Amino acid sequence: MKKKVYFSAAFLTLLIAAVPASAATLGGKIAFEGRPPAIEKVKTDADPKCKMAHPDGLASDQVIVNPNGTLKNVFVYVKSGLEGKAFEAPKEPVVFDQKGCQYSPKVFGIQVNQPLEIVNSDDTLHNVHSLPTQSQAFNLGMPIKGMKLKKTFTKPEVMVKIKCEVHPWMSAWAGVLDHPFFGVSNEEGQFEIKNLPPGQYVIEAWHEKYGSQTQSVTVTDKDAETAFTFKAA
Amino acid sequence: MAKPSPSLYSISKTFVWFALVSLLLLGSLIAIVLLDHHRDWKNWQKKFIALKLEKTEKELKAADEKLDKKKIQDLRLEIARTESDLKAHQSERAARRKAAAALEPRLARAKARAQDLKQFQDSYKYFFEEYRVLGDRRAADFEKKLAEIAPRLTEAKADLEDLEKESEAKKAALEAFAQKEKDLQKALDQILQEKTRVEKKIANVKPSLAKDILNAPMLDFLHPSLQIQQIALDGLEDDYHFAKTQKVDRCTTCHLAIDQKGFEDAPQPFRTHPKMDLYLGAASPHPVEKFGCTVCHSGNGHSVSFITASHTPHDEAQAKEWVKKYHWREIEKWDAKMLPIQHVQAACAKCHRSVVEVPQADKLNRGRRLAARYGCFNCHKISGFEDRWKAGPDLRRVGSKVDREWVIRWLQNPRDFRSSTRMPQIFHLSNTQSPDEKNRDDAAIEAIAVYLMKNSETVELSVPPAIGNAEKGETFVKQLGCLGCHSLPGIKGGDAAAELSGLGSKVKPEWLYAWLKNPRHYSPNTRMPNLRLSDEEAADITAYLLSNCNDPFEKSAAPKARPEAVDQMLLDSMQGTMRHADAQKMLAGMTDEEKLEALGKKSIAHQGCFACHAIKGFEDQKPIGAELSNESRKDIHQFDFGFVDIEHSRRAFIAQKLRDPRGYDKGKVKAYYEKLRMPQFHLSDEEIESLTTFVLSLTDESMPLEMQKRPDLREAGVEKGRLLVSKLNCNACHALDGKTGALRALTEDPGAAPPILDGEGAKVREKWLHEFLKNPTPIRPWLTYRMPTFGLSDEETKTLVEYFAYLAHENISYKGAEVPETSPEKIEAGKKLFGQLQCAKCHEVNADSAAMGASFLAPDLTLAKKRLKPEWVKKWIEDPQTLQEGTMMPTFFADGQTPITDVLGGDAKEQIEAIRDYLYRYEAPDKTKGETREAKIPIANQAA
Amino acid sequence: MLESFKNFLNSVSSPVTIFTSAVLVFALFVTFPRQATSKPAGLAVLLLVLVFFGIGLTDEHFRTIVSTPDNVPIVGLIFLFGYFTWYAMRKAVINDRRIEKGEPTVEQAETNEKVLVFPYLIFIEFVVALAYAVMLVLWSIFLKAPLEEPANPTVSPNPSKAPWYFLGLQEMLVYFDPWIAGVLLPTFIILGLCAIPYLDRDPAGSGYYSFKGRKPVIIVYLFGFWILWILLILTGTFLRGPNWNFFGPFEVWDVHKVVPLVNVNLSELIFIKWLGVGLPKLWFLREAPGILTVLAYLVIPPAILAKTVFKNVFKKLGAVRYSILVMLLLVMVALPIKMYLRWAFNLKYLVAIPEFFFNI
Amino acid sequence: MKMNIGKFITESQLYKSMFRHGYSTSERDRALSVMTNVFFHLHPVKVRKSGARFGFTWCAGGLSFFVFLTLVVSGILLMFYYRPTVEYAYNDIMALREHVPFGIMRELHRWGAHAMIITVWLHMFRVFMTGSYKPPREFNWVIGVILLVLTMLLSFTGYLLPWDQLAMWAITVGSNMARATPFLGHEGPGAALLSLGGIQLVHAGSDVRFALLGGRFVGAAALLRFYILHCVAIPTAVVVLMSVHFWRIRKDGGISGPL
Repeated sequence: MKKKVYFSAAFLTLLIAAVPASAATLGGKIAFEGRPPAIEKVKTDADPKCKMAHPDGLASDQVIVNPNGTLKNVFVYVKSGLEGKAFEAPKEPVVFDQKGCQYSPKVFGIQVNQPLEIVNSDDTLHNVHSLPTQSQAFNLGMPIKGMKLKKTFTKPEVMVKIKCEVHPWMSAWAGVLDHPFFGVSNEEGQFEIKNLPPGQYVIEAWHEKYGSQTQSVTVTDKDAETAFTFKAA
Repeated sequence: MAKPSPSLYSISKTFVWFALVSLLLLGSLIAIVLLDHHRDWKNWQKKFIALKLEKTEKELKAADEKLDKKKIQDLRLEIARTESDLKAHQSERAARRKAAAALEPRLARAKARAQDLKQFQDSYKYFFEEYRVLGDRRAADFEKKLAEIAPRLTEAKADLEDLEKESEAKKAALEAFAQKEKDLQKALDQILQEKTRVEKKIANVKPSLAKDILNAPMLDFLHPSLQIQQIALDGLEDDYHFAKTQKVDRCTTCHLAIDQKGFEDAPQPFRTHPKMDLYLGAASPHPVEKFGCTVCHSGNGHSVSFITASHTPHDEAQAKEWVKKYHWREIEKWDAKMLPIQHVQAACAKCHRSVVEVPQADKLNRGRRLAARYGCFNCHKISGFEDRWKAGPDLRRVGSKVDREWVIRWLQNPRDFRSSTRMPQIFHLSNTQSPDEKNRDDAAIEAIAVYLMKNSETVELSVPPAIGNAEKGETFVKQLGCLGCHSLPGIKGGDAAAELSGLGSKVKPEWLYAWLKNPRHYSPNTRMPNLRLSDEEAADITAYLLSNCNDPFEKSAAPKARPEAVDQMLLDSMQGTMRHADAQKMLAGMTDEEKLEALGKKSIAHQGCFACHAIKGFEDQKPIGAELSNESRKDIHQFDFGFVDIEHSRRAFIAQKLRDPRGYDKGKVKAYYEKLRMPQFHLSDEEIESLTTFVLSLTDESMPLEMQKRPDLREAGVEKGRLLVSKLNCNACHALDGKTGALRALTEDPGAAPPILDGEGAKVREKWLHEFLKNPTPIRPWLTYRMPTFGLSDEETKTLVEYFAYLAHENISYKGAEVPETSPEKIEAGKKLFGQLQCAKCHEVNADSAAMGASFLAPDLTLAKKRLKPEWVKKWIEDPQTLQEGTMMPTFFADGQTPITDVLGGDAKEQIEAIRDYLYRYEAPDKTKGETREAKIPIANQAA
Repeated sequence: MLESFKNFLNSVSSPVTIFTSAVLVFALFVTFPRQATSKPAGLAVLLLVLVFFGIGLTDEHFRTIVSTPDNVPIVGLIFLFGYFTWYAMRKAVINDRRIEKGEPTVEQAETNEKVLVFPYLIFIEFVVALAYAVMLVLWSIFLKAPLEEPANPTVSPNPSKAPWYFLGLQEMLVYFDPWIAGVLLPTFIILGLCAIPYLDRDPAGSGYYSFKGRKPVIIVYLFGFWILWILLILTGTFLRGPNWNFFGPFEVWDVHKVVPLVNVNLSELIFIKWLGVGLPKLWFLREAPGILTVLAYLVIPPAILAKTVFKNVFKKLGAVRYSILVMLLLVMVALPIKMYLRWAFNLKYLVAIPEFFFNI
Repeated sequence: MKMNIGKFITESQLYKSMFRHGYSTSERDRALSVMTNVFFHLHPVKVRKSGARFGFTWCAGGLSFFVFLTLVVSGILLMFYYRPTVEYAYNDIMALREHVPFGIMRELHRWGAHAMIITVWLHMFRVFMTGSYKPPREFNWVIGVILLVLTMLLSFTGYLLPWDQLAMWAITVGSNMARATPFLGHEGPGAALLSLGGIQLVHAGSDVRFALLGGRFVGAAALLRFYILHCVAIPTAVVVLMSVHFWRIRKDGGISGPL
């Protein structure tokens, strides 16, 4: 057992050695042009617990345009340029919560074989049904508040839909990748891809409603900025 | 001494001639040897060796790169050090070696002594036994000898053992010195193992002088490295017409890597066979040692040359390429030509008989489906396909449906009315283009219309109770499931049944209404099921469907039959059976209408309409098409290519026949009734290819029984069911047996789609299924699609029940609803779990849940006890995904763990059983009566 | 130009034209042996045949038939026998001239000289044998022996042909029933060949080439060999296609070719066409004219000939041998007679008694 | 030195026992060459000058014999590979075509057979044209005719052996004629007359064609019969008749010539 640890540590060292010491952060902004769509309210009547959590109705989280005119929940990742390199899956899980009858995060990235910790923080029956085409699908019923389950994806796939069969409005998207170079735009419309080794890359930005866009970028050992713009339909 | 004989010619000149012809002969003999030695396949093998070498060298490089160089270096140093150590102890080693050697003679002597004594003992034993039986007195002597020798032998053996032990000890002492070196060497070998293996492989493959010599002319009988490869197939035979010989395939002589992985990208002939898990692989259902090559690909397996192997190019371009590369030419005098790759699936049917669909043979299956769709089986007898249904509608009551004018317009060219129709064009084709023939066609068309109308029964039709609402009708059509089989203009649906276009220009509202209400009322054998429409629904749909008209068609001319054409045709047809004058007399006595009816009968018989349509008066007629049961082996000379300039091969003939069925009449002088009759189906190229594959699969070639895929009882039941399923078109709605339901694909919300039926046999009770199929009742009330009533016979229902059961590897039992035995505690626990897991959230259908959308509703659990099998319910609760991939039912017991630890000790298995047991006693609360769930569970009285 | 030439050849060729023109050529050859065996004439004929083959080989169909492996020997045979006939005749003509002049023939001039077999004969034999072996080996190298599909009793190739050396007999089947063409005629050929030394008893011309002194004998032999044997083989091989229909040398063998079969029997000709009455019911009445004709053919000409043209022959051979000779000759001539009757009157059988398989 | 070795060899007992005489141009040696050689001894020591000329004989007879020998040798080699059964015959021939070393023997044999027919015809043609059938050679001519027929039968029987369509149907066509043999063939004139108590004696199962084929059609029995006829019966007859033929040439005065 100890030996194994030793070896994998050595392997990791090797890996790190293989990646040039100089690595940059690729940051950027997701701009949104045009009129943001009207915010839809979803009916939560069927589940009293959900209705209780959102007495005024729940806003659809499909499109969220930030106050500063940027788009939230855009998944940005390195699409190509990393071929032939292998990256160890991190041990620490991505936490995927169900709170207030909504998934959180709505959009997230995860590495292949990285654990996904699914949490139910509501006192109602929730359900996490993943719909990947490459990996094994799972469909979990989570009736108890606070219960946690762990799952992984075994093959890269952008994007995997996750939905709830009990609450039709609930859906989330996971970008499954075999490398750690991805980010999701936040409330400021900012995203960040860290520790990107210098090289030529194709970067793709994906949004649930507005589709995807790609860009070629060259990364040196200095931090770089890039930007995507999505237009209202 | 006689006078010298005269000379005839100069001898020395003859020497020149002699020398010349001798040299020529020598030259030609050398030519023979060289030509004999030069074989195409050797060149291919050499090329393959080069390829393999290149590949293996890459492998070597990879193996070399993987090696831990440092470690090897260390080990080598260590070995050298040990060796020098050993040297230091030379004298001691020598002493020990000497000691060990000194023992050897003693050991040999002891061994010899023991062996000798044993010999004597055996001999004494024999004589003693022999003499004792014979009663010879010498028996006593030998008994004595035996007794004497026994202790001596024991002693000798003991001596030997002692000596052996001593010797082993000495040797071990000697070897102890070298042990360390040996261990090190072993370790080194271990590291180098992979590299050594690859190096050995290279040495095997690599050309060498020795190999060149062994491959040289006249020496290559010894042990040549280039050799013909062959697969002798024990079970398979070549049919030499009334004589059979074992099949031998030498294809692998050139296709050297056909069953080796790793040559997927190699150029031909070295490429690996695709789909190795299906073909050739040892674990595949068709291992190469058992099936070889030509049983599927056909061609000449004995051959080792490109041309005589009868390679067949798949298109013109490849043919040209081959001519260039290999001087390819078609061998005329060889019938079993290789199947061109696009039709290779035709061979599957040789063994996979009596199955509706051959697994993975998509093109062949598609060909078969198309053959059923276009009614090929109706006109052509094909053994194995006799039980197919008529492709066209019943015309015995057609007078109630359409009028004479419509039939005339329709027969002109059915595609003018509906471009997607399956009805082929019968008249006005390429071989009836002269004015006279056109007149005859028109006459035949009207005559058929007259015949059909005159010979039609009338059906009682009822008028819709109210004028329907077309808009509502459209919704119904979309929601009830009509689209599973029918398409409509602008609305994509299934294509198993007619596209519902132009009905306004075709049928009367009363007929359509009656038809929708009960199709069997009009046509007892129709495949159209009864959707149990209410009067209002039927009226609405009627209104909707009739709103679509085909104006150009309605306005188009309906040519009248010319009397002279009618007369001429009747005369022609009567000529075969009566004299001309009699025929004329008979004709003179007929009215025009009678003439038309008579001609109609003749025309229907001639064109064979009755094969696809039920027509009064033709109940026992034999269909007109040629039998195709052995079409793939029909003698090529029996195909009449006429003046059509195409390749003279079966596949070309069949494809051309399908493309232009009357085309082979081109340029021929034929009387009207002698002409080719196969109608024009207007097939696409892709359809033609599939159908050609299908026709090429028709053979009466008998394969050995053990090679054939012979269905057992269950598989036969499944096949029977598959045929019925394809007839009823269950797959139009349901996903089942590897097919996705067409309607499911059209439905956005999977919850609103017709259910998946995979595993249905394991899921539902046979008794329930039987009743349900006979008389469907809604299970999922939120679904708008309606399971129709097919009006199945008991036999058909049984076929389907067995089909589902066998498909799910279930046994058949028509027992009713058995309730699993259990204890009240367990039911109580189940009830608790039922609440905690919030099952009712989906499974209890009420207004609130319905509001969330259909996909979040689940079947009514009160039906479960009658419907479901208890074992299945357990498995289902445990892990729904494995039973039905993609189901919306989540698992609550992920990885076999329960989220609820305080019930039944947190044992998932027990909990699941408890829920199941509870379900079998569950009845939903009737909220209208103010019932609560708790009140509805009569635990006490049921558990007892 | 070439096409129209080929079409012309196709249109004029028919069994009758080919047979008749061959007979004419043959007549010319034996009437004017001196001219025919001159070198220019020989070269001209050779050139003509070569040109024909040269043109023919440009035609795909002709090429296919000629280059069918088993047909190649027949092509060789045309040249070989053509040459040797010419050569033998040439030698005969030279000898004839010498005899006319009163000189001994070439062979006679050397008749008393004897040479040693070793080396003179042996060497010739060896050189020729070696050359022959070379020829065989080259032939084997350049021409693959044919191998068609495995034998299949249920599918007969169209046309089905006998080996080429029997195709003369198969061609005769067009004109005679098998019992004559396949049994009677071959038997007569063999017997006739065996009988030659006993019928041709003239000691002149033994051991040397000559023509003049043996004219009738040689003409009969050459006629039988060239016209009734080789020509029929050539027709059967190259000009008979599917259903044994006749095809021109450059005509594609179409399986579907249909030619009218309107042959009639002599009895039908006489009773229906000429007399205008129905066929008699009894076979011997019906066939009486035919039987009488055949009998007359076999009896009357020998008698007349014995008195006229063959007077000397009759005297020399005696009655028995004379009858045999005439019988053989009559049977031989019966073939061309029947051929011409067929071509001229569409005559099928002179005697037709299908009840006994007895048709002539 | 070199000469000595030559001499040493030619004067050794071993050499002399085999060759007996020298190889010189002397009359005696040349005569001995023929007389002491069993093969050459077919010939007399001396022949008529005119008869020795190629232009006279065309060597057609000699070549017929030579090609016969070639056929015997190649035929024996082929017999090692060929099995006369319907299961194997075709495969064996295909093996000769595809992979058997020196499968060209089959070509040699087939073309040799065709060549033999042509040479034999040529031989007969030459003999006729030189009037060589005339006394005293009448009977040898008759033997020659028989040999010619046998040659064609040899070729005909061999034609079936590849057991392909060409073979089977050529033999079918050829043997069908036997059906019409008068009296002996079931479709021959007169066959109907041969009956005993109203029972047909000559029918498809008893006529001469049946005897030839061993069946009603060309099948396994025919293949075997033709094989044996081809490889044993007819060659034996040919060899016997050939011996007579050659012997009579000598006895009738050698190669013919003017009297």
